[in-house]
Amino acid sequence: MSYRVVHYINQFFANIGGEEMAHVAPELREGFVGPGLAFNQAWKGEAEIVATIVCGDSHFAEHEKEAKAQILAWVKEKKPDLFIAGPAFNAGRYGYACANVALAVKEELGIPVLTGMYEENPGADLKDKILIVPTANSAAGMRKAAPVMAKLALKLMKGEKLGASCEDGYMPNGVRVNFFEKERGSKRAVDMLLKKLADKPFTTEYPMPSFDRVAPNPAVKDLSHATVALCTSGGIVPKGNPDHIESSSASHYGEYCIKGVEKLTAETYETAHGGYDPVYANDDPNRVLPVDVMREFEREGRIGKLHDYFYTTVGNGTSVANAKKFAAEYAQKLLQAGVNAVIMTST
Amino acid sequence: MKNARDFLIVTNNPLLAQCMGDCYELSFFPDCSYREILVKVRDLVYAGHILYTHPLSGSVKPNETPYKSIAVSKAPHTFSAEQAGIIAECILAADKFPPRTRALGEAVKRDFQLIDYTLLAGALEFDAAAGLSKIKNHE
Amino acid sequence: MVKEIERAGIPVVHMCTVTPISMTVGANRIVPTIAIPHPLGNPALPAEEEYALRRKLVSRALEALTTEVQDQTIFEL
Amino acid sequence: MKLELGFIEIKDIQFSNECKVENGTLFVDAEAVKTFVYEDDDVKACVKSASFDIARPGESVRITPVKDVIEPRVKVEGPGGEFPGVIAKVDTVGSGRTHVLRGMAIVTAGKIVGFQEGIIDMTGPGAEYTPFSKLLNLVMVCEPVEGVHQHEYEHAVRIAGLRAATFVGELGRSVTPDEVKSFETYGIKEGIEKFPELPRVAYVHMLQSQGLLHDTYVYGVDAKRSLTTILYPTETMDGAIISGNCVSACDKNTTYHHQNNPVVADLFEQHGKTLNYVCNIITNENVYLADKQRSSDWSAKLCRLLDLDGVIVSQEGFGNPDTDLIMNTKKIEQMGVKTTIITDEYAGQDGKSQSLADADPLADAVVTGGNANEVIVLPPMEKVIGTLDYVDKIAGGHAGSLRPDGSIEAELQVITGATNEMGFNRLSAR
Repeated sequence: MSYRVVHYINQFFANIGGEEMAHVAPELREGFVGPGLAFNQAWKGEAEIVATIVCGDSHFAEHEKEAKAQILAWVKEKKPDLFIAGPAFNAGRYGYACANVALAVKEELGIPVLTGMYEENPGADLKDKILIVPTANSAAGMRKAAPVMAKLALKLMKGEKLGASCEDGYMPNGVRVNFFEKERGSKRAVDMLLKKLADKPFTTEYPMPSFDRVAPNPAVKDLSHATVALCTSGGIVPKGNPDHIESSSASHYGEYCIKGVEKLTAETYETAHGGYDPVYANDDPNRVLPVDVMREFEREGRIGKLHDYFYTTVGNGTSVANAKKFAAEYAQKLLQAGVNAVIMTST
Repeated sequence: MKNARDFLIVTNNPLLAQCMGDCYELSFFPDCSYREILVKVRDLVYAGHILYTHPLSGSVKPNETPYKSIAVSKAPHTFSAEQAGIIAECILAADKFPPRTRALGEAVKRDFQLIDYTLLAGALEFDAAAGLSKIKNHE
Repeated sequence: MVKEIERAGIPVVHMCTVTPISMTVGANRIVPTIAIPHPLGNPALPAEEEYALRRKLVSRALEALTTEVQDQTIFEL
Repeated sequence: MKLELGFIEIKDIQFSNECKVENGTLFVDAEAVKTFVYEDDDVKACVKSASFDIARPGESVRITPVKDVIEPRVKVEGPGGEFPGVIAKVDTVGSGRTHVLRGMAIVTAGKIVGFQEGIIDMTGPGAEYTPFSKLLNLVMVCEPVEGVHQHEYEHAVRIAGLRAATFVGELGRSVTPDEVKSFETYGIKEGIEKFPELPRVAYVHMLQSQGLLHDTYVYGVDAKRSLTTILYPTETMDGAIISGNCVSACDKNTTYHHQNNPVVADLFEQHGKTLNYVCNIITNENVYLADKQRSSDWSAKLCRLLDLDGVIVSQEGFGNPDTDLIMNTKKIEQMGVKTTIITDEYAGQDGKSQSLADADPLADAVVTGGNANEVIVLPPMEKVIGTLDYVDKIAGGHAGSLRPDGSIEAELQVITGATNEMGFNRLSAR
């Protein structure tokens, strides 16, 4: 008995037509269609596409909810061992559809899923949630992509343990998996250094996390007794920028008292930010730092109090390290001042 | 130079408390867990105390040893975001190790206490052996 | 920056136009806003309507602050 | 400085009533080794017993808890002797000729503290992860004299292992090596004149130096008491650095790792071809934060002073050494010197956690020795050298990790050398 697979493709790969036919609604066909042949051939009878779902890219984008529901119903009915989508190469909406349909199948039906696309395809944003095989940026890459996807698909259907991303050919998904390299580590290090010295491309084995995560704090229980502070990376400062916060490469942050200030006006405040058109913020600084609305909420008792100080930085020029440092510093001030919650606005 | 007068040792290690207690100022929390000591130190760093020793001293894993001792400054100075980052990363690193509920024998506990104590003593240039002989004489 | 505030133990909501950036910087409560040069306003609207829009956005931010979240959450208007 | 290594291939070890190396077989009289080991006063005072056993590749044997692994060698020409400043006098090593008994090691095992670490399996899945399963191991299991302080005992066992290695190494003195290789680096000016076109590369070798059971010695000096300094690579190859580290079995550098430092070997492989191997910079991993700052400042300063183009940085141990690694890397990069670093990962059993306790975007070229938290099941072995008493307490072993059938479910952490941060192994992760 061979494994059962349902395949998802768009109107183009189903030979219905290009952009002009992208509006077609989802349709279920028996057996394989178009690129499905390549998978069937690679599986050599071990697995087989039992049905193909075709959907226009625009249709999916515009009617995502309905399309997804229809597709899920079909997949459920077919009881496949695997759901495979694409590959979508560099087609943005197709990639988006492949990734999102696959995610829905995985989460709602608990069926293993796999898709493939070019690394810069927006659909690849979901690579931490579903397995995505990187492909070339055009359909010419099918010949290379099909065997990789087919092999990985079989592994998933057989329930075998996943190898490292570079072994099994999927995009790194944030899960570190051990494997044995061909060369020992020191040799790899020497080779990598030589490439780096020669300004040739090299691939780090462990990309540094560009950011870490902090778990969310519990919600504010009683806003009507809470002190809420405003902070912004939109560079709002008192008119004339008294602390000379630079519009780029900011080396410090601003701390300004707004006690008794009902709203920010063009006469009293402006933006020091150099990274966006300042006209709108200068005309009405509340568009970046909503002091006016907060005062109203304060009067209404929706919040206990608007904190007497706001903190400001310019988003674009501040280095990540500095931004982190500034925020860590003023977070302490906020904490000591008994602030219960913060609204941070960014441009 | 290391200024011993400025050291405040935050610890849950009874052996360290015995050996170093009369030479340094201690915040001794015998009932705190490893992680709770890290959190206490984090709060001190937030309050501006200087972190003198690395919170993940030793390569004994956070879910192996129950003991942790860290030296900070007695008095708060200015808040350092860099140090806040170090202690925050340490708590994250410690949280990676699943907690193990197991009873440690007295001898093993004593060994963990000794390791923690000697690591900190070494960092503060305190004569670890002298500290030990002190309690030995006492016994 | 939001992360440092969160780290200090204060719940924070990030009001930001480009939500993927907000996700990347590690914000947990996110309210999408109008446009980069005027996140909390729309100069095309009459003043009163613009104010009402801002009120709605900030109100949503307050709701986000009073909502328990487990993971990064976007609070659409 | 030029060093010749003469490799004598050891193909078997046999207990015998005489001691010699003949046709690739080491014949050894355990009593004679023991007598030599016990000629040291500290060993006499602290080590109650030392017993010997042999573990061969492929045998159903588990060695645990492992303290150190040492390659037997003997200095046959030139200044100095084995383990200068510890066993031999403190003369500078790294030149002349040294004979190496290749393919074997002395392994010291036995309890040091109650949570002692380190497993070497000679066969099965665990054997794939430790380089020492491929060696013929002469294992010395030690027991402490009652009441001896752990730090005194650790010192005594360290010395006992080095003495045993010295004794066995001596047996290779007059044996004709199967292979002779020479290694040479040059003075600064000499090197530039010789290889004017080649990038100048050094090795920043981080040494574990946190304290009891976490120490490394250079010419007998405790590394935590030393400022960052420079060695000829051949000094490292010639026994100048020894391990006093018993913690974090998977990523501690044993004395064998230092003697056979893979970064040194692979840089020599390219020396004069694609790069000019200038020197080793040794720096420590202290607990005191100001020490970390000073040591990493000095690493960066020396890189600049030596006009280097690139360095490889290797690490040892878990946790706060990540901070040293990142400080070194960041500061060296900021000096305009390119870096590649070798580390390992603690990404959690599910591989989803952040791997290092510190990070910086300047560390953009990383080689990893794998995720030490990955869980492995080690099947039972027919014979255990040492004791399983401590297995459920060693790093990564979780409660109940020793199963009734003698198999062990644990993290890779428990295996000696599994995720070595000098890049000794092929194990990696993505």
